[in-house]
Parts: sequence; structure tokens; C-alpha cells
Amino acid sequence: MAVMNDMPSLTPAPQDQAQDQRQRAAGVGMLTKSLLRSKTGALGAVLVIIVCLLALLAPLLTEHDPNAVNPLNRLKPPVWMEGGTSEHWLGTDNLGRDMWSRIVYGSRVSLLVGVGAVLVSGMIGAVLGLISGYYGKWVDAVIMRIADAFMAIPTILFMLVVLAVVGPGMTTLIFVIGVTNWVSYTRVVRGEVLSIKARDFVKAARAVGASHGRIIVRHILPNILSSFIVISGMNVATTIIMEASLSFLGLGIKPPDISWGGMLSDGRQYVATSWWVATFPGLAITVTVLGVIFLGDWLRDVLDPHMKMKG
Amino acid sequence: MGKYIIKSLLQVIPVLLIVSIIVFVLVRVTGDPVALMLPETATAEDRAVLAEALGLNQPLYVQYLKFLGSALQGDFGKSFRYGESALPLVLERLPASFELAAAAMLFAVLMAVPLGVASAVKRNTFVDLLISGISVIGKAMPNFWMGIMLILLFSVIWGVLPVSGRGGLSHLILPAFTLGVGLAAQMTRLIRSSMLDILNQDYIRTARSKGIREIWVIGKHAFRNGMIPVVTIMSLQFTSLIGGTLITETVFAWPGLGQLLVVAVNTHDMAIVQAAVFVIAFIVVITNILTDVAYRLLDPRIKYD
Amino acid sequence: GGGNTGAGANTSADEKIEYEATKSQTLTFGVGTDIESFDPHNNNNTASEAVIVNVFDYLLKNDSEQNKVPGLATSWEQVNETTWQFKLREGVTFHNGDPFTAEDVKFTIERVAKDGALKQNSYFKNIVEVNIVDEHTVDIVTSEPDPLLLNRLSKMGAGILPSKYIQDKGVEAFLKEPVGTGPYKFSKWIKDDRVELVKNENYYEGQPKWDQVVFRVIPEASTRVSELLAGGIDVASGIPSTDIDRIQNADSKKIVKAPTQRVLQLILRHTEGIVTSDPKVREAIDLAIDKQGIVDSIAGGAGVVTRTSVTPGNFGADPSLYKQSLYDQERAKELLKEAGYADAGPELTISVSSQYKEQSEVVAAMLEQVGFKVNLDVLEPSAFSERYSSKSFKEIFMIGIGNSLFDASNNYNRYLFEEAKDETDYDNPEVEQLLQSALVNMDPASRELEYQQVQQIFAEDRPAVYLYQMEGVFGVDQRVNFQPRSDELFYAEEITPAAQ
Amino acid sequence: MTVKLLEVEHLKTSFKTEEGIIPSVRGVSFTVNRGETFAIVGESGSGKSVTSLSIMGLVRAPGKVEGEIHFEGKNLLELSKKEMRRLRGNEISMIFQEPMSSLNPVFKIGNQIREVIVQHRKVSKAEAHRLGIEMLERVGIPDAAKVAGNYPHQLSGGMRQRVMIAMALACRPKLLIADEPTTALDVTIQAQILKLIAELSEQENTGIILITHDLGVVAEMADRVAVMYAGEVVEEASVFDLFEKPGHPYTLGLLGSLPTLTEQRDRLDSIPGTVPNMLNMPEGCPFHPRCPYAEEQCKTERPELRVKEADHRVRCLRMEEISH
Amino acid sequence: MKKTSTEPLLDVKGLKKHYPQKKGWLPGKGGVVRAVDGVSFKVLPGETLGIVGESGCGKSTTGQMITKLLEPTEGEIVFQGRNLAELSNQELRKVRRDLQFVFQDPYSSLNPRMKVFDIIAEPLQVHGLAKGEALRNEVYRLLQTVGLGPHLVDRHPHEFSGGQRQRIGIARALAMKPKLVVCDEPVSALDVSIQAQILNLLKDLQEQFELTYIFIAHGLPSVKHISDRIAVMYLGKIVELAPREDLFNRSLHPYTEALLEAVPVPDPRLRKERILLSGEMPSPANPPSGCAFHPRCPYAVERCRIEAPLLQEYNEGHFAACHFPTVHSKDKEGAR
Ligand SMILES: Nc1ncnc2c1ncn2[C@@H]1O[C@H](COP(=O)(O)OP(=O)(O)OP(=O)(O)O)[C@@H](O)[C@H]1O
Ligand SMILES: Nc1ncnc2c1ncn2[C@@H]1O[C@H](COP(=O)(O)OP(=O)(O)OP(=O)(O)O)[C@@H](O)[C@H]1O
Ligand SMILES: [Mg+2]
Ligand SMILES: [Mg+2]
Repeated sequence: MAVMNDMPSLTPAPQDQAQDQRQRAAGVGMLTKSLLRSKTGALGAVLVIIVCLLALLAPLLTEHDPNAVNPLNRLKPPVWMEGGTSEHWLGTDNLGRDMWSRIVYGSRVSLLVGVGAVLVSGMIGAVLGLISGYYGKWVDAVIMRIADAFMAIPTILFMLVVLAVVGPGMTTLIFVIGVTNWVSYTRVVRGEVLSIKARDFVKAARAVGASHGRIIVRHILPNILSSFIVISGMNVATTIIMEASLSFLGLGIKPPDISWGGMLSDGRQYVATSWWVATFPGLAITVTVLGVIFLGDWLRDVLDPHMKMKG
Repeated sequence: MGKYIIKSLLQVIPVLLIVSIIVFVLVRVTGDPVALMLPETATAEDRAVLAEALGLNQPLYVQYLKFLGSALQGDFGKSFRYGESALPLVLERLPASFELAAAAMLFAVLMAVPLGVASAVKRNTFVDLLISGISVIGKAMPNFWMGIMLILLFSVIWGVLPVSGRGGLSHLILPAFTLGVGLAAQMTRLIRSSMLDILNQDYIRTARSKGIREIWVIGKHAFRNGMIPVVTIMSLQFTSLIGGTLITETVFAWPGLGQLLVVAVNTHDMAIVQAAVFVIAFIVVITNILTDVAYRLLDPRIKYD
Repeated sequence: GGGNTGAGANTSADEKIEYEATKSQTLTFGVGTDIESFDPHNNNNTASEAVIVNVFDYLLKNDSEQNKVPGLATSWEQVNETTWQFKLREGVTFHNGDPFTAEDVKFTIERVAKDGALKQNSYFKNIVEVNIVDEHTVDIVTSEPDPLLLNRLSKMGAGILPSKYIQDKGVEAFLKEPVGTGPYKFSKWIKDDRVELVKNENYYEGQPKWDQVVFRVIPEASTRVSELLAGGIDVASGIPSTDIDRIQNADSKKIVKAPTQRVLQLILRHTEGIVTSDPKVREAIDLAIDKQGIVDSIAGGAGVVTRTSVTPGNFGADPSLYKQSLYDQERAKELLKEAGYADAGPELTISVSSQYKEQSEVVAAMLEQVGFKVNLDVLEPSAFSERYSSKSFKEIFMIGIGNSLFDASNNYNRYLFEEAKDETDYDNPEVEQLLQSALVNMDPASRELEYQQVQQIFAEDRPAVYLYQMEGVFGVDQRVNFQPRSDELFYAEEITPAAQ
Repeated sequence: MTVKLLEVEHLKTSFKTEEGIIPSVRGVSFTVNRGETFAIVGESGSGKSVTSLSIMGLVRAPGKVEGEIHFEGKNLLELSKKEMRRLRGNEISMIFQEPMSSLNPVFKIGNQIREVIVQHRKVSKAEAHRLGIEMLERVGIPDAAKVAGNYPHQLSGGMRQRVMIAMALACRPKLLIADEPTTALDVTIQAQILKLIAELSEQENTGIILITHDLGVVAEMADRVAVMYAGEVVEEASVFDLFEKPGHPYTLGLLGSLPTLTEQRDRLDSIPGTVPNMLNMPEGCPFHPRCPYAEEQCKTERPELRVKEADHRVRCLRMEEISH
Repeated sequence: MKKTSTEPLLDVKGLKKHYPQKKGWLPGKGGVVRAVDGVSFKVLPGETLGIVGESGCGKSTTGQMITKLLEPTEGEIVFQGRNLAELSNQELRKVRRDLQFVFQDPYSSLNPRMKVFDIIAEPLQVHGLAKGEALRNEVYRLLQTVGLGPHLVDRHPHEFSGGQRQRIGIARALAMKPKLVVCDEPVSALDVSIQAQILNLLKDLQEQFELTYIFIAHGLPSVKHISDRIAVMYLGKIVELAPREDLFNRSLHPYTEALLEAVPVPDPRLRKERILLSGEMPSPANPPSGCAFHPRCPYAVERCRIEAPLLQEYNEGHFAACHFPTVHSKDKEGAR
């Protein structure tokens, strides 16, 4: 039998510097590259960036005060229609306010509510999910029963009741949507924690004597982050739509704050007569949600292999 | 199986208890029902009299225990608005709500299954992109907006479907479609990802290696497995529909639970809100159990105990 | 009753849907809110009264000009300061066949007067007792002279109930199958969907005009309009101003408008230290607002500007203040300067129910034009009512107030010293004296003068700034003749099929 | 005696992925005779499974198969989908590595076996079911009728793999591809399964392609062996030649790194480094970075598969110098 | 070749792990899974004890109980003379430094979100053994020890091959200079050519650091290569425990014999007709009566069905749990 004594066995694998660098570079450039390759992902990113720019640069993009009422100038159609003026290129609403500037400023509230509420519910949900999944036993039982109870109460009803008490407003809206949406996070996070807890690296951390706190923060948290981000993306979309629905029920953003949901809801009376009042905010919502969902989808695709890489 | 159901039913108790606390607290903190019941010109004295009559001046925990006690007997008190017992008022709305929810689910399934499967099978093609686009738009469109548009098109302009109200099958189409589109969007995406997952499984490769037609590989081997997670989402959607169709109901003047609830909340009609939430919670919990059972029937790997 | 509730499943594309409204002997209304109950005593919204007036009769009723005309009472007279005597109509039967007698009147009026849990009780609790003189004569006794008794007896809480039926079966059963003396009988009520009434063939004034009257509940205004356009309903209430043209341009549809009792107004706090306690500020507010502009734009013309809330048709109205309005932004700015707000205008919070959101946004914009800084506090209607009842507004609240008694007193209760405390804090001894006197003044002529005086003082003193009297806007199918009433009730008997 | 059953020539299979084109199989040629057991060995990722999937016509987008695969004279790559489907499961069938996941969890065993019979034989469902049970009995499943009514999760790994074999052999194929049929199983069960495959193929004179990376299994089962490295066959020989006169340094390394029960060594000889990344194949001989015999020449020149002896071919530039 | 002292480093007595199996919702109604059912053995300092047995026979469970990753249901673990069950949390954390575990699956045992540096540094940080510069040097040294270059510290686990990952796992286990390392199938997830690298590495490290190993595997050849003594487990119990040579040449238990028989030998000349075990391993939830192996045992008699054999010493250091250990044992020396 052949024996090759001249083969060194303890030398490190000859994965030289060159290959090393190649892998590094791939890691850094991977995100952008895969983003560009995924058509929907890129589209999503572009849409989201546009909306964010609208929100950030609002004052630069329009010279009209979005709240300047002019009853005599109400319901002017967009510029390309008969009766439209270049002064209000997207037309005016039922109070004669400039549609474009309202759309631009409305992006702020819609994004704030979307992101804010998701942060609130994400925080609550993630913390409870972590605790529930990690400690298990009765803690888990109690938290999950509470979650079940919350699941059993329709979200919109819950919000309806709460908003009827505290009265609408941006902060309350963020808070209420946040508080009502925690359950989905808790469930997802708990499930993730349970599966991660069973993975060997958590055991390994215990074997080297790491404390619970360290295990949660260093080992579990980073590993649930990707699914957390993915559902958060989805929830931003859901929240924006939810704000519109609450506006429909009269519990959305109050003037002088402007939100797309509110505009859409106010404009619904004019669907048949002045389509643009409701259509533009509706489009804005659709496009934003589209962007967020596409971006989220892409994120899922990108993050998935990591989550699946078990062995 | 029987044991499993009993076990699940027992789990309902703590959930409903928590629901009762949440509801009770919510309703109590939502403000003064007396103010809403009396005319604008009523005096402080009038209010005190009414509060006394309604037992609203007792300590909260006493009110809760009383509430719980009578709730157990199905007595949630009288609706301020209708002056009738709340529970029957809620129950009489259920058929309408169920009808709409079931029809919406049906629409959603009929739309989502072919789209989702096609989207997965034709992954990363134009078809996939198109279906994704449509479903995302379906999800992004607020219900009420779509409802109003559908009415304009189908009822006012083309005059082929009735505008609103509950009646025969034709009355059901528009509201069910309105609700169904959003559900279908979500479902399509789920079916897609579930099917994608399944199509990569070893047993699909096995099926192909047997020389079976591709349509059977997908229609038989992939589909049944792919449906397992879909059952879960369907039950979630169904339960959210039972209490969550209020916007569509309002737009289509559909006399379901949702409308009852909106008005009840707005008029602080505690008895109705409490009864309704209880009934909904109960339905949700029962639906969850049934889903579990369905799940177990679909997936033989799960045991009954 | 009952009948087919829809076109059924076999609708083909080219065949238009056949709605029940097109069946000639059915009258269908599309309304925004459902009735609360068939109990006329335990009910306090106009939407309910609008429907159940067709089932229950009052002793006397208001005609469309708000004159008192005989109902179940054929005549009435004041016996002394606190007692009125009513002669009852003979040969009237309830829908279940029970004869209508003095017993029923006594039962009905004493029920609403004595039971504090009934929502109408506060309007009737000054009635001490009802005495049966004979089978068709009753005496109604009040605790003190009440110039408004007739008004009270012609409003919702006074719908006459069948005493025997209720005593036999109980109120619950009665509510399931209500029985009255009116021209239409209860057929069915599907909550939040429809109330169906069928004609009472034994109605004392003869055969009713319609076989069936249906009130459909369609909360969403745009759906109501669509339903009207599609032919599903004959009369749609609460038409948004923007849809007026659309309806008018449609074949065989029309718009009818009529003033209601509701006046949209800003009520200002007078509390010491609050900006609106300064009369100059209040005047500036009044002058800053272009009321006619609001009527023309937001209300689509459906409104009449006014400087008083007591509009014609109500007892005590002052015509000189009606159809009047002040608007002078320059003067408003000067007034603000005079009041000491040269640079930065005063800050105001306006609370308003979301149903008047558009109007409030315009008002806020106009106030800002003359230098005010306005915080708009738009509340969901129930939150608003609660705030309203708890008297916890800041400087201003905006509200549309109606008047179910058709008497000026109803407009001023809130300004009585005791009531105004902690709310508007309005304290004008002269007004107080006039109002207190009018409350028990049984002489219509001098009482009217008292109220007119109050209105003149209010117009200058501005505890409230009146914007306009609101008009009801209805979309109507041309197959019916419908003239809306200022009390917003739907008497089916006043509506007739148009000549084919 | 040796009748050619399958001839693979210059098989090239590549996958187009986001990172680039992965040439998983880079020009593989071999022949399998009727009744012969042909083993393919090689490390994970060396292209063994892709080769077998290419033969089965189961490489799916984004994969691309080039070259020629002759099965009883027909070029499989030129067959229509329908013709290929007729062969699959019938004339050529395959057993997969993972008995746990290769059976559909929601259908009963009987159903899954019956399916393949119904597909290829003109028999009734009931008849197919009976044949299926017969097949289960042949692979040594006790109480086969009952097992046919079970779901896969109710069976142990060894039983499942038997079911897979029963399914693969149900239509008495001429060629059976077994892709690591025992890697996931215990040694005692593994031995049972291998024995079963050997017996059955002997009875039917079935040609077998046995894919594994366990040289013990190869020694046990194979007539001829191909060693794959980085998508290429680096050595092809009879099983005796391979173990006794290995010609390729990689084969040498593999043999040297095996601990055995029969001899006790203090240290094992191991091959340093890892299989190269398919996306970033080294210039010249793909094995040269790990090869103790590598010379300057190996870094630039790609070796061809050359005949060493009769029926023994080696892909190494220094074949002649490497002796034992 | 190895120095053996008489004092055992680890003494395991009657170790059991039973998982209650929930049936229905009432507690205590279901049966138990006897994953490990009474295992005793000693490990001497500096030696390697191999544990073999079919999948699911309780090897990992045993290993994890020894390292306190699982609580035993019953039994004692005495490490360096101290009963682990009696230690406080504080003391246990100290003991852990001497008692490390190398996982079977090199991927799952490394946190995919952590860099190699952090993974290896974690034990040192947790126990406050090194900081800053010292920590870095120590991590570099450990990497060097297992044959990895320091330039790899910033990578994540997925950027490594399986063999490299296993090296990282070993480096982590070595970080605290343990006395005893339990290696739970450290090579079964790896490629043939990499397995040898790791086995060699383990051997080298043992010499370098005077480590004691418990080496768990089901691949007999690798166990034989590395172990001094070998325990064979079947269904939660040790059925045979013997010095390496004894086990392979004079096995006493029919299961051991069957295992040896089943191992394919990489030499085509040694092909032979084998006597194979029939049947599958029974479930630990429902073990057979008497000797757990009897349903598959070709020599089983009535007694085996009724009476469970005890682990007894037959030759010096050679234990077996069989009623008839000598009947079927043959001297295999001649056969080879
Ligand atoms: N669908 C695919 N897309 C992209 N690359 C693939 C695909 N299938 C296989 N590959 C690549 O082809 C190469 C060969 O894979 P193959 O499965 O044939 O290896 P193998 O020799 O069977 O390994 P193992 O022993 O692990 O089964 C691998 O590098 C793999 O990553
Ligand atoms: N948490 C648990 N609950 C119930 N049973 C368990 C649990 N963990 C392990 N078991 C069972 O205990 C038995 C022993 O498991 P263990 O992981 O120790 O086996 P093993 O010998 O390491 O097998 P392998 O070689 O597959 O790693 C198995 O039958 C397993 O199913
Ligand atoms: Mg493979
Ligand atoms: Mg194990």
C-alpha cells in the first residue's frame, strides 16, 4: 500500500492570501452585486430611496405650503387635464391645497408611522419572544397565552378601541399600532430562538461557561436579526396601509399633519368626480409598499442561505 | 385525537380569561358611556342617576368580577344603543360575517393557488415577476379604495352587480372580491415560497426519477406538501376576517360583525364590544384548533397526542 | 313584507339588475346610520326618529312648516298654568288591533316621564302625571308652567305606545315586534342593513301611499350615491357636495336641498385669562371667517349664512339676523392689533368632530390669514361628544347644533349661568334674566321678544360665532316627489310617486 | 460477455449561478457494461451526483449538459422529454443518498411504489399495488402489505432505503444508479443494504453505477472504479488495480488517509488542503496545489486521461514517475 | 506509549438519561425514552476512550452529560475526584475550563454571525483569562496550534471548509487548556481526505498538551486509530468495554462482532461472504426485554429474552454484558 510520508499533514491548508482576499472582496461586494442582479430587489431599493428622498427633501421639492387652504381653487385637475395649471401640476384637493406638496410632505408621516410603529412593535415583540423562547417553561407558557389572547382580538378592533380613548395623533398612532402588532414578532422570534437554542453553537457557548446574558446577546440576538429585518420590512408596508385604514375609520393622522392614508381616505368621496385627489396618495402608498416588499423579498433571499446554513 | 381536542379546548380557558381582562380594561378606560347616552342638554345629576343605574360607580374589580360572572352565563349586559341583550345581537351578525369571510377565502384560494404554483414553477421568469407584481399591488391597495372603485365600475358604470347590502350571490361578489384580493396576494406569495421550498426537496427529485409527468410531480407530490403551511395562513386569515372586515362592510353596507363593532366602539357600547370580542376570540381559538386538526390530517408526520 | 332582497344569482351582463326600488309601490331610502331602537322613549337620535315616525304617532305633530297639527289628539287646550287637556281621536287601532285609548296615552307619557333610564326622560321629567278624564280625554300635568309642552309632545319621546300589548308581553317582546298606530307597520329590521315597513291598511287617515317602505343603511356616502345612481334606492340622504353635479347630470336623478335646524358654529370660552374672553378677539374671529365662501365651496352651496342659531321655523327666531354675515379680514387684523396682538397673533385651539373636518380646516386657514395661530383638534365623533359632555374644551369648539324642540330655549340652555360654568363661562346677567323668564313664560308674544333680544345681544357679544345653517342635501330618483323637512324626518306619507 | 450498456462521452455539466458559471462536470467519459458494478468515488463536490443526474436527465435549470450519453445506442441527450420520461424509472433508475428525505412524507409507501409501476407498465392500480408489495418483499421488508400502508416517517432509515430500492427496481431497470445509497445509514444497516443491491443486480444482470466516497464500500462492491476530482475523472481502473496499483496522487492520498481495522498506524497520511472551488479552478492540473509530486509543469499544463495499463487510465502528467 | 496512573480523571457511575415522553396532556402518563440507561466507566489521565455504537444509541447524550451540557437523570460524574452534581454554579464554571466538548457538526457548532477571532476568544473572555494584546496573541497561538493562519481571524464560519471549521471548534475547546476533551463524532461530517487531517491533529495535540479524550464515533476504523480503550454501546448501555486490541481481536459481545463484521474493508481482496445482522435497532422508548440485543442476536436463547446481562470483567480490563460471552467469541487473530 502506498504510503506518502512526505506529505505534511499539519500545515495549514494552502489557501493563500490571494484566495483569501478574493473571498473578502466577494463578501463586501456581494450585497450590492446581488442587489443589482435581482431586478425586483433593485427596483425595491430605488423606490424606497425615492420615497426617503421625498421625505427628507420635502421643502426643496415644492414651493407650496401643503396646508395652504384655498377654497376658491379647490379640486383643480392635474396639469395635463383640461383646467389644470402648472402651478399645481398634480392638481388641488377638496380644500384647494396643492396635491404635489401634500404628497411630498405626506411621505414624512407615512414613513415615520410605518417605521416608528414597526420599531415599537419590534422592540416589544422581540424582547418577549426572546424571553419566551430562551427561558421556556412557565414564562413561555404565560407569554404565549397572552399572545394567543392578543391574536384572538382583531388588531383593527383593538386599535379602534384604544384610539377612541387616547385620540389619534402621530405619536399615539405609532404607539398603538406598535403595541397591537407585537404578537407576530413574538411568535417569529420565539420560533427562531427555539431553533437557534437547539443549535450546537449555543451549547458550545454554555460549554465554555458563557452566562445567559452573554448567550442571548452574543449568540442568539445576532442570529434572529435577519428574520427580524425581513418581517419588519413587511410590517412597514402593513403599517402604512393600516394607517390608511384607520384614517378611513376617522382615527388616522389629524391635520395639520399630512399622511397619504388620510389623503386617500379624505379623497374617497371624490373618486368619481375628481379622481386625482384619492388616486395620487393611493399610488404613493402602492409604490412605497411595493418598494418595501420587493426590498424585503430580496433581503429574505439574501439572508436565507445564512439562516439555512446549518450543516 | 379526541384527547388532543380536549387538551386544546382546555387551553382555550386561559386565553379567554386573558381576553376578558384585556377587553374589560380596554372598555373601561375608553371613557364615559353615560355622556354618550344622554342628550347634550343633560345635567350632571342626570348623569349620576344613569351611572348608578348602570352600576358604573362601583370599584373596577367588582365590576370585572360581575362582568366575568355574567359573561360565563352568556350575559354581557344590554347594549346601550339597542337596549337589547348584547350576545344575541352579536350572534345574529355571525351568519353575514361568516358568509363574507368564507366567500372571500374562496376567492383568495381560487386566485392564489394557481398563481402561487405558477409563480414557483416559473421561478425568476417574466411570469413570476408579473404575478409577484400583481400580488404586491393587490396587497398594497387599501380595501376601501378598491371597494369604492369596484362599485363604480361594476355597479354604476356597467351595472352588472349590485352596489351594496346583503342578498343573493350577486351581492356577495364585490365585497368578497375586495377582501379576497388582499388575502390572495398574501397567499400567493406564501404558496410561492412554500412551493419553491418543496420543489427543492429530495422527494421531488425522486418523483422525477420515476419518470412521472411533470404535471403530476407538481400537482401531486409538491402540491400536497406545499399546502401544509398554507393551511396555517388560511386559518390566520379567516380569523382575522371574522372580526376584521369592518372597512369592507362599511363600504358595501354589509350587515356583519364589523359594522356592529365600529358603531359599538364609537358609541362606547361596552356590552356589545365585550360580547363581540369574546365571540370572536372564541371563534379564533376554535378555528385554531380546527386548523391544527386539518394540519395533522394533511401531514401524517404529526401525531395526535 | 320581507320579499326578495336582491336580484338573485341569475344576473346576466346585459340585463340590468332589478332593484326593489323599481317596483313601483316600494319606497326605498338610503340613510347613513341605522336606527337605534324601535323604542321611541329610549332613543335620542334623529336618524331613529326619522324612521319610526312612520310607525308611531304623536298626539300632535309638526307639519312641514313646523305648525302643530292634530295627530292622535284632535284638539287641545290649556286648562291652567300647569295642566293641558287633550281630546283623543276615536276609532284608531294599533297595528295589532288594540283600540287606542286614554290608557295608552297615560301609559306612554308617564313611562317616559318617570323612568330615568330612558334616553328621552330628560325632556319629559317635568310632567308630573297624566290623568284620564274619559276614554278619549286626558289631562297632562307639569310641575311648573311649561311653554314647551306641545313641542315636547310632538317629538320622539312622545310616540304613543300600546299599553295593553306592552303590559301583556313586556318591552322586550314589543321591541321585537313593535306596534304603533302609524301609517306603516313594522315588518322587519336587520340591524345595520335595513328597516322594512309595510302599509297599515287600517290607518286612520286612509290607505297609505306605499305598499312598502324600506330604509337601507349605507354608511359610506359614496356608496349611497352609487346606490342611487344604480337605481337601488329612491332617496339618498347626506349627499356630499362634490357629488351634487354628478347626480344632477344623471338621467332621472335629481338633487333636492332643504335647510335643517342645524347651525354650524364656533362656541367660544369666556373664561378669564383666555384669549377669547376679549370681545375684540371674538369679533376678530367673526370677521376673519368668510362664511359665504365656506357655504359656496365646501358645502357646495347647501347652507345659509346666519348670525343667530335660532333659524326660521323655530319659536323665537329673529329674521333680522338670518341670512346675514360679517366678513372683513382687514378689520379683523386691526381688531387684533387693538387687542394687543400686534406682532404674534393669539393662539387658539379649535376642537371639532371629524365630520366637520373640512369646514374646520378652512376656518383654521382663514383665522391664520388674519394672524391667529390655530391648533386644530379633530376628534372622532364619540370622543368629541364625550369632550363636549365633560366641558373640557380649550378656547373654541366647533359644532353643528340642531333643535328638536323647535324652540329657542333649546339653543340657549347651555348659556344659562349654571350650565355655562366651567365651560363657556358665559356670564351676562341681562341674558340670564331674559332666559330664565322665558323658560316659564306662557305668553308667546312676550316670550318671543325675550328670545329675540337674547339673539341681538349674542350677535354683538359673540359667545358663539355662527357660520351657517346647514342644508340637507338629498339625491332623489325622479320617480318620487320628495321634499325634505327641516326636522330631517322621513314621513313616507308626504312622499308621492311621480306621475309615470 | 461484456455488453456495453452505457457510454458517457465528454460529459460537461455546468450551472449558471449569481457568482458565475460552475463547471461541475468537466468532460467525463466512462463506460458501464451490463451486469457490471461501476463505482465512482471522490470527495464531496467533485461532481459525482451531477454526473448521475445528467445521465438521468434530471439536471434542471440553470444547469446545462453537453457531451454524449449513449444508453443502448440511444443518445439520451437527444431524446425528447417524453422519451426520456419513459426510460426514467423504467430502464434507468436511481437511488438517492438520503433515505430520510427522498420519500414524499405525505403519501403512503404503497402509493409511491405503485406510482412508478402504473407509469411504466400497463397494469391496473390493484395489480400495480400487488406488484409493489411483491417488490417490497423482495428487498426483505417483513410484513410488506402492512408497510405499504405506512407513511415514510413510520419507517426506520434502513427500511426507507429498502423502499427506495424497491421503487428503483420495480420496473427491472437495466441500469441502476445508486448515489451514496448508504452514507446516511449505520454500518450494520449499510452492510445489509449493500448486500441487497449486489444480490438483486446479480439476479437481474443489472448494470450499477455506485457513487460513494467510502473506499471500503468500493472495495466491497465494485468491478471497476472511476476516481473523480474537481469534475474530472482522474483515474479509472479495475477495483484491484486501483487498490493495488493506484496511479494518481489523489488516489494515493485517499488510500493513505484511511484508517483501517487491519493495520495500526501511528499517523495517517492526509491530503493537505481542500478541494478547489469550482469557480476558481487552479491553472494546470486541478490537483497540483495539494499534490506532493507537483512540478512546475503541473501548474501550467492540464493533463489528459492516459492509458497506464490495459483498462487502467490515469490523468497525471507524472504518471510514469509515480511508482510504488 | 501512554502513561497511565491509577487515579482516574473521570469516573462515571450508573449514568442515566430518561426523557419523559409526553402522551396526552396529563403529566407522567407517557413512557420514557431511555436514551442512556446506566452507563459506568472510568477514564484515566492521558488516555483516549473511544465510544462506538449505532446512531441513536446514546453516545452524544452520554458525552453531553459528562460535560454538563445535559443534566443526568441519575448517576454520578466524578471529575478529578469531585462530584459534578455537588458543585455550585461558580465552581462548575471553573470546572468547565478543564472539561471541553468538540461537536460533531463543525458548522452548527460555530455561530455563523461571529468572526473566528470572537469564537476562539469567547472562552478566554468569559473566564477573564486574557485581554487586549494578550488575548489576541493567545487566539493567534491557538489558531497556529490547530494549523490555521492568523490572517483568518476576521472571517466568518461560512467562509471555511469543513475541516477548517472543525479545527476552529478544536481551537475553541483548547483555549482554556482543558484536561479532558469529549469529541463527539468530530470527523463523521467531514470528507475522507480531511478526516485524516483532523485525526492526526487530535493525536498531535494530545501529545503536546497531555490531553485526555473521550472520542465518540460510529466509524470503527477512526475510533480504532485513535483510542486506547473502546466502549461499545447498544441502546443506552455499554455492552462491551475493552482495550483496543482486545476488542478487535477477541470481542466478547455478539453485537461488537456484528459491528466489526459490517465494516467494509477497503481492500477488494478481502471481500468475503459476511454474516450480517438482521433487523433494525429497537427504539429506546420501548426497549426489548432482557438483553436489549436479543432480537437481533444469532445466539440468543430463552435466558437472553428474560434476563438482562450485567457488564462483567472477563479478561483484564475487558468487560462485556452478555450471558454467553465466550461461546461465540473466536480468536480473530488468525483470520487476519
Ligand atoms: N443546482 C446547482 N446549482 C449550482 N451548482 C451546483 C448545482 N448542483 C451541483 N452544483 C455544484 O456542482 C458541484 C458538484 O456537485 P455534486 O453534487 O455532483 O458533488 P458530489 O460529488 O455528489 O458531492 P457529495 O459527495 O457531497 O454528494 C458542486 O460544487 C456543487 O456546488
Ligand atoms: N431531547 C430528547 N427527547 C427525547 N429523546 C431524545 C432527546 N435527545 C435524544 N433523544 C433520544 O435519545 C437517544 C440517544 O440519542 P443520542 O443523540 O445520544 O444518540 P447518538 O448515539 O449520539 O446517535 P448519533 O450517532 O446519531 O449521534 C436517541 O434515540 C434519541 O432519539
Ligand atoms: Mg452527491
Ligand atoms: Mg450523536
